Amino acid sequence: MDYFRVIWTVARKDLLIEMRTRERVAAMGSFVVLVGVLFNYSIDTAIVRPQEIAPGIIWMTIIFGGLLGMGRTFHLEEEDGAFSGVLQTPIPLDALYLGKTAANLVILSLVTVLIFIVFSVFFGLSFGSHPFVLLTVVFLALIGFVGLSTLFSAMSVRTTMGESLLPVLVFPLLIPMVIFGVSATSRLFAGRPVSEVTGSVRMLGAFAILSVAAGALLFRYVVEE
Amino acid sequence: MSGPAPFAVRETDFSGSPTPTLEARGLVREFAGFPAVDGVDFQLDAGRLLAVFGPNGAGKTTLLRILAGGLRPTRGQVLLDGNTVDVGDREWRRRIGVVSHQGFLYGRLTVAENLEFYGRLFGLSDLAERVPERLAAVGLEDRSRSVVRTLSRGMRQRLALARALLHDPEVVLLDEPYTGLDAHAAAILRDVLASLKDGRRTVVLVTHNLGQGLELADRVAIQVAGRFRWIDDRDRVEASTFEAFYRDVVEERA
Amino acid sequence: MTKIIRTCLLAAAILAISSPELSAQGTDLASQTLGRAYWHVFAAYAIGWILVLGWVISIARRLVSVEQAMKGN
Amino acid sequence: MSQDRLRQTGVALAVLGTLGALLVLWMVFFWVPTERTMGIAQRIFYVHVPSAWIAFFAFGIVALCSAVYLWLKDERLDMAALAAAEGGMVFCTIMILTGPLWARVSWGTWWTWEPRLVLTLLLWFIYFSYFLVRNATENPEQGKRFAAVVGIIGVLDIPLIHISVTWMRSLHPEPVVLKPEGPSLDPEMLITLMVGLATATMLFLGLFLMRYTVECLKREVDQRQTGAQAAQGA
Repeated sequence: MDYFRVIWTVARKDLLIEMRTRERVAAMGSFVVLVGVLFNYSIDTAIVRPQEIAPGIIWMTIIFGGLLGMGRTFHLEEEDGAFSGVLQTPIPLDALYLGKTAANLVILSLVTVLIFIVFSVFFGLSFGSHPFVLLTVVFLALIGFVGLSTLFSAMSVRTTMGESLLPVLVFPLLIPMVIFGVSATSRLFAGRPVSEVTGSVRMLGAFAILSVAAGALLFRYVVEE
Repeated sequence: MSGPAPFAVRETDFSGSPTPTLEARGLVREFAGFPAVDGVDFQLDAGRLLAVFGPNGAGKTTLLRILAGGLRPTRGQVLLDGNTVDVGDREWRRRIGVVSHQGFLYGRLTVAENLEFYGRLFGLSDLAERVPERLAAVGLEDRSRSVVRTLSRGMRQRLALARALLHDPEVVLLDEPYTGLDAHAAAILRDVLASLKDGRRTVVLVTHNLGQGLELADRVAIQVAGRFRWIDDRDRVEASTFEAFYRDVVEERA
Repeated sequence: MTKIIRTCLLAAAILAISSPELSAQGTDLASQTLGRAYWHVFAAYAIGWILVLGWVISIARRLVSVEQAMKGN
Repeated sequence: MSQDRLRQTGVALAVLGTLGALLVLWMVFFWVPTERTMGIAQRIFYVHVPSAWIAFFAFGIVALCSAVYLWLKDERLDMAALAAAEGGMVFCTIMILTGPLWARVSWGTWWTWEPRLVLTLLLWFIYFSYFLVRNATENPEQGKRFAAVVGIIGVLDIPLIHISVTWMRSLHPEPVVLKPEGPSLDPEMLITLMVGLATATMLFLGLFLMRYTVECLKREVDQRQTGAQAAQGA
């Protein structure tokens, strides 16, 4: 019980700070809208139908925009050494990791909702007839993504290279999320039956569990000095 | 306003135990093969204050971080009541408080939110009473809703002090606590330190400021190049000649 | 070092091209791709040798410098 | 085993491996018959596949040593992981460079999204980030831990990556892809492949041991130097 209270305390603190500053949501949100605008001019709608390539673009926007915000996860901890203070408290480090991951998941979910709104408004996409399946697909993929990027942003903030390291570390590991996420969303967009995406959902679930479990297990080796 | 702070200690611990409370045995910490702390031994009885003096780069902060359980020693061990403590020992963290020149505060949260956050991480249940009480003790009771960023440096230091002592630690570790304090904050710190000397709290104070450290210390150590060059009881030291002696030790003339 | 490598490469190339395989082949495959195919095979093995050799050299250099440092002390 | 023994074993294995590599060269160019459908380019197979095997084998060592290193905090495990990662990177590079050479001839294109090709490319990048984080910290101990974390996460994610790229391909079948290791592998081809695999393994293990002993010596020198510095400073 105590364990979950720690997770909640950490997540709440992060969300409170984000609500006060809106730094990360603002950066990611404007990124998303502007990508929508640039995307419109980067394809010739006379040749390519947006509906056909939208799943790919949406997932790339989630990844790039998401990484933009996730990379800042530990910056708000570094001023005045607050993170050292947190490390001096008697909390389990995996709970600390899970708390920060949860806060990131909430923030990234908001941004993802915005992405879907932007793309449906700009390009008149239809999201198919299985909104809950789509939600599951996106949510599982986000859990996996946030799990990995929270761990690696804790790492990159402690290196001399900083955030520029993050894509090199995270992108190769994101292949399962991209492949199964894109495949499932394009099938759902195209109105295919749900049975065609259950395999993808299962793989995304495995990816999510793997990322978060590995992150919780290894986080302490990243923050330990 | 700044009377003795009401920092209570749990009564069950340290019932006049004859064993040394805090002990370091052959502590060594190397960074990239270079020893920052190089074989430190000491014993500190419960309720006593050890002041560690030393020039910059003597490894004082590293020593303190090892004692605080934030850094794993390359060799040697830290013992509390005769039991070895390890990095990640959560019971150990519950019993220590660290005051550093950094405040460990979130600039975007309010004064009260900071204390409440840390209080929850320490698993304290009486935060509704405890937080205002502690804020009053450091003279910040009317600033509890201010965002920390808007506070002056002195106020932030006082808040940092309240944060470090929020959970009534039995072992208090202070790393250059006087750095950058204004006169008011320094006075409060002195009062708080004096109130910590209630005979049941063990304190290690690391500083290069001889006067302030010597005032309160029971034991005095001088650390040079990672090692304790000298350690003795405070009453064996003459305050008036200590500065000259310190310089002799640092420059290896003693 | 580069001279030796170059000589080796040349020798291997001549051997490869004059190999009887080349003339025996050509019935199954369009003959115009054969020369290029051999060139590709040759390049592949050259890459393998050069990279491994590079690793060997780098290990050897580090070994030498470490041993010098040990003697120096 | 003492360090000297390790080194001798390393040198012996490396020499054996070199002889083996010469043998493979001879077999490939003069002995093994040409594969019927893919022609001469198929001979790249005998360097490509052993490299692939070593690349993955080495990564296994990296991950195993990394995990135990985080657990036991023994420096030697980290040095072993580093040595294996270096070798793995070399063979992974060989594999990535020879793959397209083969693809160009038999499939008519330098790069295809053949799953194993993609998997290796990603493996290469995981190796790459292993070295990147290792050298990007001010505290080397931290760099070692970071690298270990990368190694472990990599080995956990590789099966998933493998499944996804393979699955992806089953969606978009390649036009001409013919598996090199089809059922009709001649005994000569099999022998050549086996010799190639054995050679690569010996070469890798030998060089790995040598690299490891160099790292041990290096650490000794570092320790001695800092010891001397500390003595001077005191």
